[in-house]
Amino acid sequence: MDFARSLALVAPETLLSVSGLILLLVAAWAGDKASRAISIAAVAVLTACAIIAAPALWGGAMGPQTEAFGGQFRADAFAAYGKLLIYASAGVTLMVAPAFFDRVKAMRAEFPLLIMFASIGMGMMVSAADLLTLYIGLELTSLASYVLASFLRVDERSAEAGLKYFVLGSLASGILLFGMSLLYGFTGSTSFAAIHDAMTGEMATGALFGVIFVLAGLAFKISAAPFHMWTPDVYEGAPTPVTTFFSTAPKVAALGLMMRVTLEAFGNQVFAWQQVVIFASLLSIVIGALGAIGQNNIKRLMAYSSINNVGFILIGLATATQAGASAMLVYLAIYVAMSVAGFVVILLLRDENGDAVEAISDLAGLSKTRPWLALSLAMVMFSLAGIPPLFGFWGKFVVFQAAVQADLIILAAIGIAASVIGAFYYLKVVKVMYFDEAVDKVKGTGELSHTVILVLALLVNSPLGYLLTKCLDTLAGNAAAALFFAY
Amino acid sequence: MSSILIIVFLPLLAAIIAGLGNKQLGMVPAKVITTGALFISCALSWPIFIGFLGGHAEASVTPVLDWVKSGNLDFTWALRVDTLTAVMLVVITSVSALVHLYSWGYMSEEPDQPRFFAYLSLFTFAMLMLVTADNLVQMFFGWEGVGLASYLLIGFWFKKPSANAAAMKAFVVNRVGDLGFMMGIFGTFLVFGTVSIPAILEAAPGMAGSTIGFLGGRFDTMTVLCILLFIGAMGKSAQLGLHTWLPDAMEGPTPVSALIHAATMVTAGVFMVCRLSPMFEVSPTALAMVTFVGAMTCIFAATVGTTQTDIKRVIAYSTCSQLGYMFFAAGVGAYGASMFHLFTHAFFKALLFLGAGSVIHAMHHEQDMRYYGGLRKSIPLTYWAMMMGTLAITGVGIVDVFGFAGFYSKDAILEAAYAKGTELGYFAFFLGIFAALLTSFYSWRLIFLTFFGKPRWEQSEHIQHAVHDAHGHDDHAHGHEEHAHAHHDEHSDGTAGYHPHESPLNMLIPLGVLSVGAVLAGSVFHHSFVSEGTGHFWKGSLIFAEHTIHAMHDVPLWVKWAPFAVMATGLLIAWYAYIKNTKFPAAFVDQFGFLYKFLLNKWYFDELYRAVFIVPAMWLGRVFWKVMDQGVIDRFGPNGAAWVVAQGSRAAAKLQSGYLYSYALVMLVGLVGAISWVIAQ
Amino acid sequence: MNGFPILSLMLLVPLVAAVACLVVPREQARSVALLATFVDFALGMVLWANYDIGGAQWQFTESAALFAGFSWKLGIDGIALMLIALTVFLMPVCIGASWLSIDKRQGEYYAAFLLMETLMIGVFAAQDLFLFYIMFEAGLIPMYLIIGVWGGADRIYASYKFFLYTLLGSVLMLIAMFWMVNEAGTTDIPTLMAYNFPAHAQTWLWLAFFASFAVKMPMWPVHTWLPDAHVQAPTGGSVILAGVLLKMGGYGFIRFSLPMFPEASAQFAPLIFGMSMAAVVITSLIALVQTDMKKLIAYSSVAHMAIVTVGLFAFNIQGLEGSMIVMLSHGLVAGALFLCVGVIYDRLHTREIDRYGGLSTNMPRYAIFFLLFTMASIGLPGTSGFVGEFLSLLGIYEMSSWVALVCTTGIILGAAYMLYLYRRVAYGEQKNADAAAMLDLDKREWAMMVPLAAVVLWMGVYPESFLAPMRKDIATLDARLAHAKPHGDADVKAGTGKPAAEEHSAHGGAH
Amino acid sequence: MIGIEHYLVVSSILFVLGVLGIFLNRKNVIIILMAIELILLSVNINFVAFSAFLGDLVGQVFAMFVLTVAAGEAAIGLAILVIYFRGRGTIAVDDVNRMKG
Amino acid sequence: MIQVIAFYLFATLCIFSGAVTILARNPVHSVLWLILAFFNAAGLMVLVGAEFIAMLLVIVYVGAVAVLFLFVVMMLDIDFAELRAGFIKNFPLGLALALVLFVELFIGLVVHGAGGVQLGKASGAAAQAADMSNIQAIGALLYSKYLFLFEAAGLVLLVAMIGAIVLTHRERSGTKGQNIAKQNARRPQDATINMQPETGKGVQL
Repeated sequence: MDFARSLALVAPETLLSVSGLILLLVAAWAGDKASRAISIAAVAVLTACAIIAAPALWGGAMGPQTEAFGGQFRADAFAAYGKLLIYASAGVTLMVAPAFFDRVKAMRAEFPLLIMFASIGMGMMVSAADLLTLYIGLELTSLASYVLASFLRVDERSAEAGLKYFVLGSLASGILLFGMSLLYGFTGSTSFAAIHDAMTGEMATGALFGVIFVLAGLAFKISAAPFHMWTPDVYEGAPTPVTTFFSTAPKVAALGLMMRVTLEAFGNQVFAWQQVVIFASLLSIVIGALGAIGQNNIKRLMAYSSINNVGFILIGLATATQAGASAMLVYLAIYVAMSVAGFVVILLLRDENGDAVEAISDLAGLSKTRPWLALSLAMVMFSLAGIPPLFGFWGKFVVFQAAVQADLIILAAIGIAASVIGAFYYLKVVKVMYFDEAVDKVKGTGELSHTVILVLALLVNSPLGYLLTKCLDTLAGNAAAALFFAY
Repeated sequence: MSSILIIVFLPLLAAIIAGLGNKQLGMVPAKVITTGALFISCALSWPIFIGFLGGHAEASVTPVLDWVKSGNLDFTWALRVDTLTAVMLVVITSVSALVHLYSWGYMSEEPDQPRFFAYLSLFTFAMLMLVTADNLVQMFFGWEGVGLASYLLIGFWFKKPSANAAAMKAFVVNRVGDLGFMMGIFGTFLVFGTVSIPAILEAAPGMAGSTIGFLGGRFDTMTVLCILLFIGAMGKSAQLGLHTWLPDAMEGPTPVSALIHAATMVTAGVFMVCRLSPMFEVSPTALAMVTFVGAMTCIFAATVGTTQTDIKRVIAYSTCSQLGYMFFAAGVGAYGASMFHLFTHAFFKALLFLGAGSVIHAMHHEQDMRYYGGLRKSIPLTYWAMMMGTLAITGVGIVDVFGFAGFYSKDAILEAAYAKGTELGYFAFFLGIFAALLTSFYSWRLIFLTFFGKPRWEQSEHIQHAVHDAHGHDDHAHGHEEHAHAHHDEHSDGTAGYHPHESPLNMLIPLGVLSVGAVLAGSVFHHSFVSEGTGHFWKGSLIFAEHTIHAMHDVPLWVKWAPFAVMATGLLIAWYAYIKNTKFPAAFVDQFGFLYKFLLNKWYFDELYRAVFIVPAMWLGRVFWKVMDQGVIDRFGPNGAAWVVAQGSRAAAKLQSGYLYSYALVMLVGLVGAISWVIAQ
Repeated sequence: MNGFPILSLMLLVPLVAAVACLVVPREQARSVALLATFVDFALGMVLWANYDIGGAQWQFTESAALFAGFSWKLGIDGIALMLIALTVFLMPVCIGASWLSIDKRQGEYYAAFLLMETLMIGVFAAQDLFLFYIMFEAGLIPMYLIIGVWGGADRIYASYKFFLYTLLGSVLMLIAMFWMVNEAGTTDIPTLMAYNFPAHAQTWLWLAFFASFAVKMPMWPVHTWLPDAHVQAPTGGSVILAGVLLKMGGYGFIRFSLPMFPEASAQFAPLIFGMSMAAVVITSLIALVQTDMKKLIAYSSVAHMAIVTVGLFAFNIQGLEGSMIVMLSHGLVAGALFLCVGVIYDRLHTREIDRYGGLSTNMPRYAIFFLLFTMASIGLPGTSGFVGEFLSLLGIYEMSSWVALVCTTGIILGAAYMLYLYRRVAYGEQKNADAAAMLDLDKREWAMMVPLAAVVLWMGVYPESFLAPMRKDIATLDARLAHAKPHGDADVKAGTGKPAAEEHSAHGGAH
Repeated sequence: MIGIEHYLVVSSILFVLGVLGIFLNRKNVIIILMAIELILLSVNINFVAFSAFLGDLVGQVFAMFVLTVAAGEAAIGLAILVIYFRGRGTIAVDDVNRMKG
Repeated sequence: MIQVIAFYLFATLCIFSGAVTILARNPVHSVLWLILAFFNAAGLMVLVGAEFIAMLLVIVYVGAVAVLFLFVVMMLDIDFAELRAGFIKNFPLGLALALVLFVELFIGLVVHGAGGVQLGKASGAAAQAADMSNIQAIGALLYSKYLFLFEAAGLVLLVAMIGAIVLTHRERSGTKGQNIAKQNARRPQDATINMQPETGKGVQL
């Protein structure tokens, strides 16, 4: 039965929804006291969902049997790849959040629920095969994100972050929607497959506009320049666990979505968007790097870093090849690991009152007072800068390799040269920690969960990460193949 | 022929032991080891030489070790012994051994003697490696090795800034010559495919008339190679242009001057030209250059020598001048004469230097001849030794009867130059004659100023120091009155109360031995070196043209007598100016102030080089550093990039104004930009 | 030794020791480091002893398909063997140089050094293009930290300059590598060395590699990071920087640029010559006016490296072998000179030349070693410096007498600035009381100086030991380059009426 | 009958007005929220018009979803606005720049 | 003809009220103008036969969203006197960009190409059947083909609800609540205490 198969394909989303609703009841019943328990349950659910989603990735699921609900939803290897990353990121967020919110006495039972619902939305995003699915998934994620950004409602910065995120996000949604309406009108369908087919040959200007509007809207979600402006403020203002979340899961989802849209729906009109993507990519790399240099707030720095990294990922998209897609996916996975490690370290940076230490200047001499923490952050920084032998290099490696294979040599050369500017600010953090005189501000100690996550993430970032390359290569290859299957 | 191994490496071994043992070893053992080693080498060298003298020894090569094999370039450490080498062997080992011995006395007050003796032995080793070289690279090794030893020995008194400067100057100026030598080796390898000297010499005649690309032009192959190699010889042998280091090298201890800067090292260039004579023979142009440079050096140094007041510098310029003789002898094809002069010169010039050293020793390290005078009686043995040397260098002798060493060799050179019959030959001949006049003048001037006349010691600071030091000690014993009396004495006889003493025996023995050499070396050996039929002596180790010898015999009589005549003239002038009418030099200077100054300042070569090379080099260095490296490369490179990035960063921060509407505006700009772009497409 | 992964072991030993250094108490870190470097040195000697000279081109090969996109592929030829030997030889010296002078964060310091060692050996042993790149780039991190944490007053500027300069230089190389791998379909360096890339592509591939190696070398005018880095780095850092890191540039040329892009190499040889000539003259003149000892030696390094580049692009065996020897020699000599500076820096804590003077009086043994290394730097025959310079310059003469002439002026200028340095430091009056009171070398310093001196002399007197392992590889390279070899300007044209045999020999000499 | 282009013009104008509204106004965030509603309205007009002219109901379904989401969005937006106002006592756009650079 | 007049009326009013919405100084006025814009838009939708959506627009927007806006505007109690309309620094740039955007949209969507706008071809699968009313057709589509998304839309609303509550709900710890059981259980002896203070010490309450 077709409906039953559809249901099976959306099993992770169903499971998340149902357990989300149940946990919502629990939360309503037990109140905020149960928030830790709910978080743990949510992590368990996410794990279960990951387990459900994983076979599709390992099996390289693709083609018609992965389509649910008449082609609106696609649970193929690509979606599974995205979902695994999303669930992992969400799980990490849930594991590090309670400690943070407890310290500021703002832990709410709704937090894990919002994360769960956002995960559903993100799952829909990476599985979207229809503009409608795309939109609902995106908005589900966005609405939850707006709330999460301002979750620390007593903190003015958090509220401001939420407000900015909301206003600009809504504008982006509007642009996206306008583009989708144009696409609908000028191609006659909302299905990616139909849009793809309708876009053969000479394309109507309206549809072209639709493509651009949609890309612009999505560029906002992945914080690619020039639609990146919200990122530094939101990253800085949002509570750190939420920033951790923002820099990982929604980024994966939005990029997955962008790949779906560009490579599936607009796959026939690569030329129409390729140059725009190239431009956004280079602009992101440069703006991200330049913006980061002047920063003294480490979260803001990470925001610019994420812009910078998105630029590199977009190089993979600009190739419009399967190899490029695969490279993007590999990069994404590594980026998630780097981000997680980075933000966990940031979470561990606390003064004697337990308040967060966010100023980079306060990290001076950290290598003397907290050598292992400093080493961890240094590893993350070098990894983000893409300096071998740290694993961050591999992300850039595959992306640039794909670009060269696709004959985008100039793009690759400019991009890689610009990465040197990026190295500058990562080095600055290392310099402050290692070269400057100690100020001895950082005092806090971390919970076991943080340590475990940090160690795991660092292991991935370390040269040992290269042992994962084969596995990543296979999986990303499966995912990318699924993306390119139908067309 | 394994004795050659001992001859060459024993000094090295001694140098290492004395040098590394240094103070632990103690002074006497170090001296004994080095001096002993040299005497052994010397003792082993003479039989070899005598063997060649007898005509029964054959050239041989003793391989020691592989050195470099690179593609078709292949050279080894090997010791070649032939006549030419044998001549050099005896010169080097004999003079070196005597200088070692002499240094026992001369350096006796020096606390750092092991180091000195180690350097001396090291030098000897390097020099021996040079003359036994079987390939150009080993020759270069020795070449540079003697340079190093020279550097170390000139700078032996390393606390003296002037000594350090002189040492460095010697090395660097020599390096200029080495540049030519190295380029010559490169070119030789390129042309012949080997650096083995016998192979090159064999192939050299075949290259006549061929051309080679060099610095963008095309030139005669052998001319290019020979001139390059000759530049090396010019450096080492202090020929005009690259001579400036030699007078300064007198900062070193006097035995060093005797050994290195008179008898051996500086003659390496002559040796090299003779060694490579088959190459030079192919290139008349190069030979002409050798002749010209030699003749010019000869006259230049002689003129400068007439005005110098430092006893060692006079002898140094004299050396320079004599080297000029040797070169133009080689240039006119009389390699045998050249070598012969080298041989005799080694004896008499070493003698002169060691004699000068003895004088200096006696005069408490005063080197200015103006403060000497009347030393004949104080140090008679030294006086006689110096006399022998002067007789030798000025070439006193009667044709076909007897002469001192220089007589035979210098006459041979001048005759050869004349006999060459070319314009350049005559040019060299006349310059040589004139230089001989000057040689005679300044040599006798030295003798007269030093040993004759009245003592003029009182003006010498060195002597005053010596006296005061002595009186400082005396004061305790005899009180003030004695002191005043001493001062009274000074004014009466010009001695300042100083009493020079004859040098110790270990200094006098070398003087004696060398005196014998200075007297007899010419008359005993000239048959072997420069007579008809001596081809079997040289055995092809250099080009020995019989026709040149014949031509030398056939020169007009006046040519044969001219040297003697000019010698006598020079003697007379010197006698007149420094014995008879001591006012004359001052009057002459007043009359010809410009000429005097020009000569006193050594033709202004040092000033010229300073202005042309040293000052611009320093200036350029500063400009390249401050202006180019820091002002241009760094400023527009890394620092410029950093500035641009910083500006960009500031702009990016400014863009991120924090206002919602500007964020929205930027988004709109992006959107409109993208749409405009696709519309434009 | 067949099958035993000795290269991997050589990489592993310092790596493990690096981790150990971070963990053990700080006082023991240096002992751990010293032990590890000695073990690696021993392994290196085993490697050399078992290297089959004239045998297979690539020996001790290992291959493990551990990664996607590239593989763990190690192997050495004679060229790599020599450079590895240099590395393992210098490492204990570096540790020794740091023994007392590093008094803060010892654990991290020695860990950084050991990490450097792993990476340096890795660079020379890598047979996979990307493995090479990873090792090549990774060296930036520990060196950045070494300069930045343990360096002098202006260390931060220097460390940044070092890092970003070299990073910018090498990223373009990565793009070129991608293209090559894409084109040739393999990341295997030996295969790529025999691959004939299209001539038009070679041009920009060569330029991309050149950007990296020229900075690393460093060649004029991209050398300005070096004086700063050297001056600020601690002694051990300077030694390893001059001793090994600079050699990576030369190694890159000889391993990649020349065999992989022969046509482009020939095409760009004039560029190399121009830059090298400029380097020899300009940096030598700059060295002449320096007042900081390390800066002087750093500038001299630039000049020496220029001799390497001209030798490499001489397209003949002498040039190539000469360049290799210059690299080895410079590694020893520059390292030793920095050590000499370090010895007195440790005592007086200044690098100002004027603060010293007359050291021969109170430090005679030191003066002897300093003199020896100065002379080796000048290229005095009998020392390692001569053999290399001689061969390189001889090689380049065949290509261009102009280049040979200009570069040979380096022997004059080199003598000038080095002797000027020596004169100001070791000779003259003891004008500074504190400098005059410095003690002569102690046992530890002896132990560092003597081996260096011994090898310098050994290489000068009997370079065959070092040339023999490389001979076959150089010959292979020479053969590979033969078809692209440009014409030299110093060709001999026979004169008239000469015997045929002579003519033949003349041509033999010219080619 | 009125052609599709008329509807497109209307929706375009509304869209541009909405966008203008976002950065025209610097005193009151609520107006910005309303501007966003205008944008969504223009989108809805587009969808409905296209739906009618294509003879395909998906556009209207889409418009319905847009309405739904817009309602949720308005709720969240206003909630954020409220807590922002609580914290800062102002909703002037000019004041929303604590974080910048 | 009447259609055309109606279209132009609705369109003009819609655009005009949209413009006034963003230009009005008083937010209350803005909301009211926004409501007018929605009404007119609904009218436009009715004109093309989408009466259900038009109705929804009025009910949902005017009934819920606009009222919510009004409510918040009132609740925030903003001093309207301060809210002078001011133009931002780079207003001209913004205006110019908006104009450019419009012109581009106009050219791209309307003018471009000869002979009217070329729309895509719908598959026809979701065409409105002739015998079905608009509302029926939409309902059928929504509950069959778009069921999954419909449910997901429900989640969106749920999240919006949770979010709004999480953000704005306050535990009023300062206020006193009534506990009837506690009041009933109160006994006199709990309410009064006999302190018997010493002289000069006073009572501590």
